[in-house]
Amino acid sequence: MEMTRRGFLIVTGAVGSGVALSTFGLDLGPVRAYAEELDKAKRLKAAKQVTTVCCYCSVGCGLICSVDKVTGKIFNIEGDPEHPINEGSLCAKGAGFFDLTEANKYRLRKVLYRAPGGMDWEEKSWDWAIPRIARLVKDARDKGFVARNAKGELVNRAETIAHLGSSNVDSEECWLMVTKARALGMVYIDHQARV
Amino acid sequence: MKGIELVKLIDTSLCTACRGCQVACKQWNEVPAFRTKNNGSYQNPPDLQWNTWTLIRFQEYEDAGGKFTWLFRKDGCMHCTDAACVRVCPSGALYHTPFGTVGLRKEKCIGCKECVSACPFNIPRYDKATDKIYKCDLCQGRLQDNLSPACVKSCPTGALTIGAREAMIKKAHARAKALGGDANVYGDKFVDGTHVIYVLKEKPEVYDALPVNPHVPLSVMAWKDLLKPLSLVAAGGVLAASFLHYIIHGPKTPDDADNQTKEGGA
Amino acid sequence: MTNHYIDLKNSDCILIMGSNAAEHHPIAFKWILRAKERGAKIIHVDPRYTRTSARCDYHVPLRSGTDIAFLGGMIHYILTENKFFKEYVVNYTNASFIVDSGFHFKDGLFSGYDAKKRKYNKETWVFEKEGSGIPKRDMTLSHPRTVFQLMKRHYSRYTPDKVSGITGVSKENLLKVYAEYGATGAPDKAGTECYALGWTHHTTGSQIIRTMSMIQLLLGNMGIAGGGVNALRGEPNVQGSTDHCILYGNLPGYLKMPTASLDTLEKYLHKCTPETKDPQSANYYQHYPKFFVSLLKSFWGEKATPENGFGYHWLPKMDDGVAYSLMHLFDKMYEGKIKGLFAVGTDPAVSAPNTAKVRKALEKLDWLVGENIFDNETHSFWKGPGVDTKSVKTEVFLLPASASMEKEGSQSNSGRWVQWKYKAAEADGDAIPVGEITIRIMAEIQKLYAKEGGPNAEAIVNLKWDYTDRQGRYDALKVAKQINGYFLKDTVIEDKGTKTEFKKGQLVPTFGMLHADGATSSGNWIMSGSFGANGENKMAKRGKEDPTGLGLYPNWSFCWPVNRRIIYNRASCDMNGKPYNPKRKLLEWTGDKWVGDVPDGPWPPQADKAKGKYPFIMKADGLGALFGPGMAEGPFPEHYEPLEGPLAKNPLSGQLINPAIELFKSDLDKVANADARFPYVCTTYSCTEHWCSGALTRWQLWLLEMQPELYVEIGEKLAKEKGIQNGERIKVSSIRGEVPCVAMVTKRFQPFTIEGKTVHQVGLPFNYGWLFPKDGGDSTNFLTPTVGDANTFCPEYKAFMVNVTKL
Amino acid sequence: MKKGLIKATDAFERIVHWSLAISCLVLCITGLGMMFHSFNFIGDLMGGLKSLKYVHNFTALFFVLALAFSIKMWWREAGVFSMPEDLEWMLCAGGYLWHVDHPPKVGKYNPGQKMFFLTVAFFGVIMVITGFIMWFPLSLPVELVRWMYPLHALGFVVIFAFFFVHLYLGTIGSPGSLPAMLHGWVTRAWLVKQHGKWLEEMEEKGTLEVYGEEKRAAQGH
Repeated sequence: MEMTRRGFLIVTGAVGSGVALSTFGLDLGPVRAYAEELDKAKRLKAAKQVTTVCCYCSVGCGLICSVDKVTGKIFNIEGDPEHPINEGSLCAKGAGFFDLTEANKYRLRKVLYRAPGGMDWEEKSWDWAIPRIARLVKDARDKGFVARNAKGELVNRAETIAHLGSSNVDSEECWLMVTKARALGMVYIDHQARV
Repeated sequence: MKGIELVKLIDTSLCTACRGCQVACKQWNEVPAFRTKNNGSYQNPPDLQWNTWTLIRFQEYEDAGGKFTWLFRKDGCMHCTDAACVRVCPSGALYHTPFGTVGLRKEKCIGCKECVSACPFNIPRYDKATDKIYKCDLCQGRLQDNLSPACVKSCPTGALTIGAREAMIKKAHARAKALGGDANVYGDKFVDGTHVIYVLKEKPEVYDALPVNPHVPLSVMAWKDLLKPLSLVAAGGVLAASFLHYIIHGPKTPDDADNQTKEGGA
Repeated sequence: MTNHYIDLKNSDCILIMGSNAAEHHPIAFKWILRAKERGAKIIHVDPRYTRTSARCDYHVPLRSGTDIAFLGGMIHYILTENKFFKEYVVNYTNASFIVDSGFHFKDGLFSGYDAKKRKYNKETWVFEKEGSGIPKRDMTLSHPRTVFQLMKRHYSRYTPDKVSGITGVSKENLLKVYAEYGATGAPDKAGTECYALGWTHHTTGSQIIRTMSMIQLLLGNMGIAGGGVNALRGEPNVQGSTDHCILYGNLPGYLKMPTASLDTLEKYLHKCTPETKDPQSANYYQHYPKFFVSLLKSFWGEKATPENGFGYHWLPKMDDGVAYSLMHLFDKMYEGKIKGLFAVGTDPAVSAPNTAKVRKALEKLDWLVGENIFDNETHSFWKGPGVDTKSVKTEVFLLPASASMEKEGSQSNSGRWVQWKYKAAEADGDAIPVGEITIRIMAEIQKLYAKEGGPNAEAIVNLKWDYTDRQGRYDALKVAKQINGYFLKDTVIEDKGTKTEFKKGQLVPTFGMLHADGATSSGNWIMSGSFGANGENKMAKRGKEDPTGLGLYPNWSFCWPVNRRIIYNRASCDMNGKPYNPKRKLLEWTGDKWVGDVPDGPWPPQADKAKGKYPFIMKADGLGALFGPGMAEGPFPEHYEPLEGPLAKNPLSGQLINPAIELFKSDLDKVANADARFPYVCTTYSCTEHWCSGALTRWQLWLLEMQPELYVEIGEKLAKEKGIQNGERIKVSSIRGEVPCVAMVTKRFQPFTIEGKTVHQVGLPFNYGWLFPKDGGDSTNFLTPTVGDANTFCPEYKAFMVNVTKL
Repeated sequence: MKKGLIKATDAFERIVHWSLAISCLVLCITGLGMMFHSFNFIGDLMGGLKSLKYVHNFTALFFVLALAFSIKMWWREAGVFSMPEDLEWMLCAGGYLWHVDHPPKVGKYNPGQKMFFLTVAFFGVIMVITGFIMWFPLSLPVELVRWMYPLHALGFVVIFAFFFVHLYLGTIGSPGSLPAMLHGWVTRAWLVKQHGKWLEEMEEKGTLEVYGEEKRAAQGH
């Protein structure tokens, strides 16, 4: 869903004073000419606004990503003033949310592979990596598969492979991961709920 | 002045030093970070810098009675009504906006650094690479588009609020009264009132880097109020005097050659 | 959280203990401050004065790891000073139940302890029953074997003097907190507690939380607006990932992972489905088979049939009595038994305890598949400090993932609000959502097994795995609907005489409509109802109505269970369904229905002996459990010292440490209790500016600028003793390892007086790792021991012993 | 050049003078551009106020050189008053303000010029010091830096005012003066009127150079 609200007005500050900022009026005055600083606010209004939820602590604050309609890129992220919990506000991490987008130069962009004994990463393609991983998973699983335990009870466990994470992916992804792990017979399954 | 005069109120009794404002400011204004060191304090960067327009100051304070508190103060431009920086700015880069705040037209700044020394709150910071000064402009661009400043927008606890000046000053005093003790309002009484005011929990002198009695420096007054007009008066006066001299007294022409010879030979 | 974030504003007294809310949940703290503005008292109990303490009414320092002593003292105070809410305690808790005569507690141990196994036989931890099978009760609470009297006796040992000696909290402070919090026992007062990792990261973590739950039951603070016991959880979707149970011992929806002895579906369901003879107990878990069979149907679809036990045998089974947690996982990996690891959005090379052991263990892997948005110390372990890269034979994949705003999906917050978020932009480069990576890998594995076969190949080949859209991309909505569940055949549901017809393929609108015969599927029963039968995505709701005025926002997102915003809410009303506190009316029985929040079941209140039900519907007995036999170390929480502490003897009993914890025995699992070489109590924590291991935040320069490197907070007195200057680089060491860091000398750590002796405590954040920034310091978990809570295996990061030395 | 003109200045002297004059003028103009918003337009002529700042700052370097040479060169002649004639001259204001039949004869530089020189030298140095501190203020105490601005302005007020006096007297206020700094040759009449004593000295020492004549060395009356 994209939200287009006329100027997602922020009144956090004005509540106490009884003066809504919306009453500022658009008296632009002589300073209007100094466009440099104004550009971003204007771009914001022209942007596609997409709601999201913060990915740090579990308060679940709402954020709005402003997406340039031409480039399709996010150029600003700030708190969602409609959100009942954070009411537009954000802590330091949330306020820096934008730095998680592709604007961050450290983001991973390629499939990386490190061969046994290798000294560094090599770039690979998905089409190379996925079959390779599947093969390794199958070999490791089948080799150490425990169909029956010491008591002879049917346990169908893959004890040689394990899964960790994650509490910072979406619920649907969690469900897919846990379903995959259990179908493969994994029991060593855990994530950050404990740490 | 057109528009509504605004005041940003910083209620230190509500600040949790989460530093959302510090990052929101950088995010909106797209200023980079520096690689810092830990110097034994949470306060980082250690001071305002050209790329840090607002900074939470952390201060461990024990009063005379031994009661400990951790003080947090958001530092940044106070947006004075009688702003020394605007007075001294040669290029008009620093200016009073219709909101009563002190705006900064970066493209006009010539990097003369006059404001740096003039500011009674030690706010503007100079960047060598761009040869310009930087400071908070209270998100002028946002204000004009009916958005609250990035710091105010981000503040979780309501420690930062913005609104019409009179109402905010009233609110500040009511808050200080409600808090009791040493709580006080800082900012409404000097430099003709600032457009950022504090509700301080402790007396102003307790806080690091906060002037107790800030004022436009005497040097700025001497320079802008006295010498600036004086220079015109003096130059004009001299020109006028020269003109009068010429028409009244006439130029001091040499005597003609005969005279001179005569006199010289005398 | 039993309640939710906004609800904090409704409280009259907020005890923040085991949490640093202002620093780690700044927006939650907003609501705490709203309560404070309204006049609520905010109390912070924490070893260290933090940004939270700065905004509280008062800060009470206590020694790390002594929370049960502190809270046990509060129970003692509440019972002896008669501060408890008697009507509530008598009617809504098991205080009146009579415990088996074989039950006892002696010198730190409950009846049934097996020292060899470090486990209890719980057969005496039961209630006496009437002939009808209903537990015997003494409503006067005077029978010496009532839960109430046993509890009173148990906590009579927790006198202020004793507690003060253990915790280091002055008697004056203790009584101040007890009095303040105890005052919320009045019917119209609400007290709440906020905890976080400060409670879970102990060998006694679960019992600390249980102690608080007991206090809340005693004070009638459970199930009310502004009350409850609230975990401020630390990760964006830790609620969702826990609900979906990426946990060894559970299946999605907290269903129990089968063990080897339960060799048939019937046995399993019989074991897991609780029974009650009390007609007034709703015993909601009687529906367990519906949830479980629907889960199996969601896994294996058409292939799960009544004939094959819906694929029950395809599920792996745990060995009885064996745990497979993070710590066990690394223990086994260190032994060389685990060969392949998926590490998705996680950085155990920094975040798991006993880092030296974890990093050594990783070197023994054949392969490691990492999925993340940034590289981290786990993915790059093979080039870490001290690693002989060439000799590490591990094949490592690091798969680039989309960040949270680059994909559609839901996240659940601590208040159980499941919020839908939208995709704002495509991820850059080859990055794709983790869901898509998972789908592609599993699809490839399915192909391999279809072709080559293998052990238990049916489990894999038969798995329903069609969660992509027409372009072959991950389709979050499709998965979400699978989680919610479908009617698999045309079904008619009868409710109060009205019949509703559902067609095959329609979404199940609530878990009450799930079936145990394979007629429905649901990937996670608690999420059943996140969609309407018509396909409406309730998680995406953005309604701002607030009919109760309590900030429940019932039309904002979906909240499990069945959009109930405050659980156990029937306990906010008296036996006749009238709210105890008319000013904060959460729920009210109007004679024919409940009005307010979504009630814990539609039944009339308890006073209606025919149709009425007790409020705690998820409990077999329907009542709040002051006596909790489910816990590993005893039905009443007892103070034990941390695995590593400053004391050689527990001041309360002869049992020094938690008798039920598992002790790891590898060569790298060393312990130094009351050891002069490591004289200082240490704790670890996060900071506002970083998140968890720092694996995301250290790459963000705005955040890194504010907290650039590892530091240790040291009290002024200790620093002076050691000649340490503020800002100086020093070393913190435990018996397991050491970390260099910057000394932050502060007034915010004060020494404790423990059993008459001065004990210093220090603390470090756990947000740093060697990979980035290069000079920012490494994991503080080099210091921490591999040991965890007896029930949950949460590691003990919050209390262990160290030394600090100048470099 | 007319025969009979007397050489008042040499080329070096004139170069230094004009270097100082031009740099001072540029500094004043660019300074004005920064001092008054209404003069900001001066910056436009230079491609913006920032360029103007650079012109000001780098012209200052030129000014420093010129000032140093000036002081070195003129210190002896214009930096020291010679009594009593200078005092007498001052008492009658050199005949500039009211009619004086015979203003006292003074040397190469009259006391007015000496005062001008001393002022320029003194305030010039002040301008240099304050200016450099203003240019590189960041490591100095702010209280010190603050006072540099009014001092700089004060220097400007004085120099600027004197500049006009000098301009007037060097041109229409005292016809015949200008050539001294243009090509260096002045009339005897002007010299007699303005710097009689110097003329006498030169004649006595025989250093007088007259256009078209041989030096009349050591020739007395």
